[in-house]
Amino acid sequence: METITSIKPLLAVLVSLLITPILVSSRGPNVRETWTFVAAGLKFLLVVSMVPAVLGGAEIVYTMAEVFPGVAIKFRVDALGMLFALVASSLWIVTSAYSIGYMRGLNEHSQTRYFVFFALALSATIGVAFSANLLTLYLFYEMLSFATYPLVTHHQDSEARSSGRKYLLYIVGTSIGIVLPAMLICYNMTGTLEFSRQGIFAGTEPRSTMLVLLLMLVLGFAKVAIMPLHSWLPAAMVAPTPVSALLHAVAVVKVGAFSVLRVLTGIFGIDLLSRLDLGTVICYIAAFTVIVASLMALSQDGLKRRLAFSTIGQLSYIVLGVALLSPKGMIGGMTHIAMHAFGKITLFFCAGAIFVATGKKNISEMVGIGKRMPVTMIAFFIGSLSVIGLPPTGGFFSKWYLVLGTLQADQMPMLIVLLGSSLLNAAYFLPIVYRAFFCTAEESMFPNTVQEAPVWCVTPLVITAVGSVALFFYPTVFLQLAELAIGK
Amino acid sequence: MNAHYPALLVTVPLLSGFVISTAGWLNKRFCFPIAVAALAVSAFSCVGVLLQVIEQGAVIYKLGAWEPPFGIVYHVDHLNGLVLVVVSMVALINLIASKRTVQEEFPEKLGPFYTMYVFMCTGLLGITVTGDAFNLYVLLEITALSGYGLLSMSNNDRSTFATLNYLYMGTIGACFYLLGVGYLYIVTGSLNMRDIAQILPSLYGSKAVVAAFIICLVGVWAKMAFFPLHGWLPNAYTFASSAASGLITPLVTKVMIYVMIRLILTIFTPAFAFSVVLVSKPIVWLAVIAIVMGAVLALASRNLKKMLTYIVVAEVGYMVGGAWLGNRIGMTGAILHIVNDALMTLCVFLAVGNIVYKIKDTGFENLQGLFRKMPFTMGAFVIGAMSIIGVPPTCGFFSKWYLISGGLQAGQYGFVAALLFSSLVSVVLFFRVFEIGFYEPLADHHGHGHSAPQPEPQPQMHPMMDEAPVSMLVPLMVVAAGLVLVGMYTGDIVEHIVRFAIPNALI
Amino acid sequence: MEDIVQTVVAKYNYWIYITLMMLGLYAMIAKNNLIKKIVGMNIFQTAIILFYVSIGVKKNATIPIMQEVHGHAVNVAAYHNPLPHVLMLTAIVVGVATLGVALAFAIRIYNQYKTLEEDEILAQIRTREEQMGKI
Amino acid sequence: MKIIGLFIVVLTGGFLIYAAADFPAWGDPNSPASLHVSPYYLETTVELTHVPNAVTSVVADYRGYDTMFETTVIFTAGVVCFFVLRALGRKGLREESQERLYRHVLTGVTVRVKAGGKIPESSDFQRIDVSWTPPDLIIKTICRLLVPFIQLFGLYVICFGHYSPGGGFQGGVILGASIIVYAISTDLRSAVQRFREKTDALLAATGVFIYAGTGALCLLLGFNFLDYHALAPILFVDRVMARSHGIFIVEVGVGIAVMSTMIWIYNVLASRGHYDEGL
Amino acid sequence: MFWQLDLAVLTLVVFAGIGSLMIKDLLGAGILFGAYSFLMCLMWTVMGAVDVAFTEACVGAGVSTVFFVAAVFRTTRRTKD
Repeated sequence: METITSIKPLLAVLVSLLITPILVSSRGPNVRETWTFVAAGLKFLLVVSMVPAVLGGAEIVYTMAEVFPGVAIKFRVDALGMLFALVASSLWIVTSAYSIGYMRGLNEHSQTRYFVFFALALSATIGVAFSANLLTLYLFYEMLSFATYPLVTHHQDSEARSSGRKYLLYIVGTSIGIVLPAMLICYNMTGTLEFSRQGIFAGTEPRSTMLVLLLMLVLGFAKVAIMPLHSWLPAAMVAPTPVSALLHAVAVVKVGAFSVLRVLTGIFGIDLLSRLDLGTVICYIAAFTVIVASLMALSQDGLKRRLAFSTIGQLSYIVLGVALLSPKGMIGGMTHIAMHAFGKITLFFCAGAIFVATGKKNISEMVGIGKRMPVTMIAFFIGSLSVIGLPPTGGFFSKWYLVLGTLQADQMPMLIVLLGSSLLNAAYFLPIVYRAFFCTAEESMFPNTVQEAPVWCVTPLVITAVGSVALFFYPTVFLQLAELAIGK
Repeated sequence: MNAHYPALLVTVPLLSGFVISTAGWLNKRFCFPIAVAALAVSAFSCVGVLLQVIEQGAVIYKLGAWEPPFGIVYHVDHLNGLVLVVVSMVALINLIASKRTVQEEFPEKLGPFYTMYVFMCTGLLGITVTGDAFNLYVLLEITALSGYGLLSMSNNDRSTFATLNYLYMGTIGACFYLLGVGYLYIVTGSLNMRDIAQILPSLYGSKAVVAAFIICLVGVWAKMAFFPLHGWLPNAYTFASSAASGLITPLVTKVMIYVMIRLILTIFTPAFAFSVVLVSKPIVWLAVIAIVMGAVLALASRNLKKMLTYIVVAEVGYMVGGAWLGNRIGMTGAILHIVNDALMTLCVFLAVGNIVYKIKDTGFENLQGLFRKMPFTMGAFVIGAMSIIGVPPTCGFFSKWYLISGGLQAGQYGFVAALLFSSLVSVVLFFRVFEIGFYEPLADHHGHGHSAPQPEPQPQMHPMMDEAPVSMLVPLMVVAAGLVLVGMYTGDIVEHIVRFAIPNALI
Repeated sequence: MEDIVQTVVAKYNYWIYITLMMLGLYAMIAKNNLIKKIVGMNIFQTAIILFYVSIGVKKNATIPIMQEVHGHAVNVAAYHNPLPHVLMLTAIVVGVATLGVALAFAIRIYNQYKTLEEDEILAQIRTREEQMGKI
Repeated sequence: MKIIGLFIVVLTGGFLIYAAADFPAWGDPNSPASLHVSPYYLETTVELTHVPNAVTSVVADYRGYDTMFETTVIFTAGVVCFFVLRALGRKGLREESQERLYRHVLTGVTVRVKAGGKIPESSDFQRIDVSWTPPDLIIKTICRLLVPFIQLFGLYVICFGHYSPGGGFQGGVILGASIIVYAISTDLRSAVQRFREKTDALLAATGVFIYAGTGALCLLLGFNFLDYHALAPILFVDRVMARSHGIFIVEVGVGIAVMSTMIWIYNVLASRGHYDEGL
Repeated sequence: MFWQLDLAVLTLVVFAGIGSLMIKDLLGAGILFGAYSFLMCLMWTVMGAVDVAFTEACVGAGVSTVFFVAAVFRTTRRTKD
């Protein structure tokens, strides 16, 4: 496999980092948001410009500095990273647009801070996607944690503060308390942290050690919200909806999932995991999370909280898929990063739009809202289809591959889990849509006049909804990337 | 001239001191420029000598051209070359940053202040560069005396009493060191470090040598505020003026750590320190206690500056523990942490200096809304905090990495746990401050902080900013950037400097 | 018995220096009055000086001022060891310097608190802190 | 506190005694301390530095660098005392709150003027200390007579340090003591009139500067710092005498510095930093 | 030098030191400290350290005592221990 040395990855990371001073010093909201768009566009272009090379099977590498013998702060763009980067950078553009509508619509305070830290969070996300070894990944992982803290606690009330504390406790606590020592142990055992397909371990280590390390590294990246380390995510829903949308449906949580993927595929390596039969352990943890999260989602009335719990479940799909260690399953898990992102972000956008237009947060208050906001609710419908995994949405593909994966790895229990949880997904999404549209006039809580959210809010969610439909017909890019990532 | 770097880097500040004190009587305006010039020259020669060391190995300078061990020699190797550069740079930066505050606090006594300032630097640099055990003591006293002077005067009237306690403790420490040197002298008959090191191995059995080692250590610990002897530090540093604490907090403890490492590595060889005297395990445990205690006491304090001083106590624990792990990695971590900790302490204390300059008081209740008020200062403060917490790519992370892996290698899991614990605690500590700074309404900063009523979040774009003057901001920014840069170049520093600072005997 | 006496006598200075040093140390730790502490500090320092000077002594030797004219070899054993004396000149100077500074602090503290007793000063500080808290 | 102190002291003392067991016997001419380095000084002091008093030569030449810093320590102490205690500017005057006494010389009537009150300008009122005692003729005269001789002795000690005990430091202290005696016997004001604070401070700085400057001069002449050989061409003497003279120059510097610093510290301490009323 | 004399002086020194710490009057403490220093310098002369003794005579017995007296004069003689 040829490797190209290029500074592009670094630029892709830095572009949103470098505009922060401009954002701080920019006069007036319009200038500021123009710059945000410029950065987002540039970032997206930079990422896209690397796609052909990656599809061509090449890797783009850039080393900044060697900090420890054998470990450098280093970027490597491979298929998996590219997949994730594509999703994040493309959705950032949409979200920026949506943020404008949302923040202005609600006339939020200190919007500059909001946009600045949003940009920071994005560069951290791309950094994670492109990092070539565990240290670099950890670096950007931490950066992301600290950059999102001000966003989570944006509202500055006591609730925001308490959930902010919870957020830090879980995310930073685990990363310093669990990941760092695990990383150190790995380094002292092997002398490297570089991701590589066959893993960094000699394979002679005792199974117990490996198991402990694996658990430390999988649970330590608490952003993936595997139970029992999940409860920061619902708490973080106090953040403004765009934050929840991009960060807690795409960037942050997916960074967690991505890190776990890296650990499984890059640090331990599929061969070692299957030889020591460690995948199953992760499978069962993930499966447990999937079921429990879906059940808990059923009982939530707050729309965003329900979405949050659904996210927790969906994330574990990704982990589960990869932990199946069967090619199809891994493809499913990886593509699910993209598919779920589009679906879930749509849903969050809708939730935000509803909040902007009507100020309603709870599902029980949304009876008949479909008549009031048809576009939004149709988008919501599509989004939920995608999350459930039904055609004609991208979600179908990932689910399909996951199912195939379970068969390939003949893990019947996992198959049952998948199907069961899909039913649960349907059970907690479709009623909302149903009651939004089909309810008698007296049940309806809204006047029968169409009154959508501001256009800045609606367009993005239409775009993402269309996107997740489009992914059903043109999933090729992501599929190819995933196949490359597992080395076929 | 570059043959004379070792002499210049000490004597130029020394000479400038007399000129400054004269200028203080004739024309106060000249004090500051002279000090800056002197320290700049000194810093320049520090860098020069470090480069020489990197090129051609240790540099030896015979003062008065007397052959060692009869005369006093300066012996610059990789270890103190590195420390020299750090010390001179930190001193220079803080000098420039603190111009304003000094002029406001001591308008009448600029001359004496800057005289003591440069003498302080002279002493620290001298301690670092000298190769003679007794010469080190004299310089220790110069540092101590000028330090007392600097610390004792500030707007806070508790400073003098705190400093007097420091004086007692410091004198005990220095005297113990002197006594230890005496013990060494009585058994070896020499005062030159390397000469002693050559004579000692035949005497490792002698009780006197062991006693000398222990006594010297205790003395140095008293000076660096290591756990049982740390009582003087927090008050003395908290109540001092920003200019003084900005110079002394980063440097004095670190230079003392350097002296301890020098004792271990050069005067008494590692073989003696780690094998003959079996104290390394207890000392590491002391370090663990120091770290935990520092962290806990920091949690308890409701004043930003005081909190930071307790963190300093904990950091001392890091370095002592790392040095006493008895393996190469731990020692590397300790030496690296001397550099990093000096820088990050400077960073946070400069930030605190700016805050004090604007808000006269660092009690938590007065920090409300600081991020709106002075975003750049707080930005730099955040970077410093990240470094103390140990978040990459700031330099604090990398030395912590070495320390922890040293602990793992030595099997000192208590030490590892303590390091992780203190990192977590510092997350709590700093985010408590950030929360107050971020999320609370601006209190009126005149008089003591009342709990102001919650105003509505103001939607305007640019809230009122009241940032410290540029002359204080720029150095702060430089240091903050330096934290990241040093972190990035950790690899090179270890590869080209620290590696050679540790004798190969230590594996 | 005899040899014990011998050792005691042979190192009498060393025992005395330890006694004095401990005296000073105890005063610095346990005394409550600042000036008493300072006295203790100086006793502590002079004890160490005594120790050094004792190092330099040689039996039936004279003060280190040369009498021979040049040329002849110097009979080293005839003169006390000058090096400890030199070191101790420095130490004495340091001692008096520290003393001056310490006394200056003491006076300044007295100006602030009108007392030199440590406990009284601490009590005053505590009361001030409480008033601060109240306001 | 006492218990802790006792405990620590006993612990340390025991440790030291335990360690002292391995010392060479007191006064043993063959102890390592007397055999390793010091013989070199005794042997070479005359031929290399032309100074019979080994202590002086070692202080000012072999280990002259230490002594330079030793002098700096004293100077620093002076600066610190001044910095800490001296009342200057508004802050200082606020601290100053004691009243002043004026005595009518002829009648002996004493006028008490509160701080900031108007001062009697007529010449037969003279300022006196709060703790004023009637002038004692004997003490006054004796001290008047003594002071010059003390100073003479001080100068002798400085200059004759090469051949006899003493040197710059002791001489300096004696010189300083002479002024202090004068200040005690009369009062601080008249002493300060004869020896101004500014002169004092400047002299102190100059004294140490002479020492360090000599070293720097050697460096500028292309030799090592404090290598008095360098001075040979300037002083028109051979290298050995150059060392001897170098030592002398340095000793003078030390003398000046120590003298003025001692006076400085005394004045500041005795007048609580106000420079008006002493002991 | 007879070691008996040496011992005698040493013992005196110890007593002077203890006295200066015990006496309940700071001025007295200062004076006694002067005496202590003077005995010390006597002892050093006995040991042949003339320069050190000389210095101690000037500094310890002389200037230090004056400093003590000045300080005590400017503060207070009262002490509880």
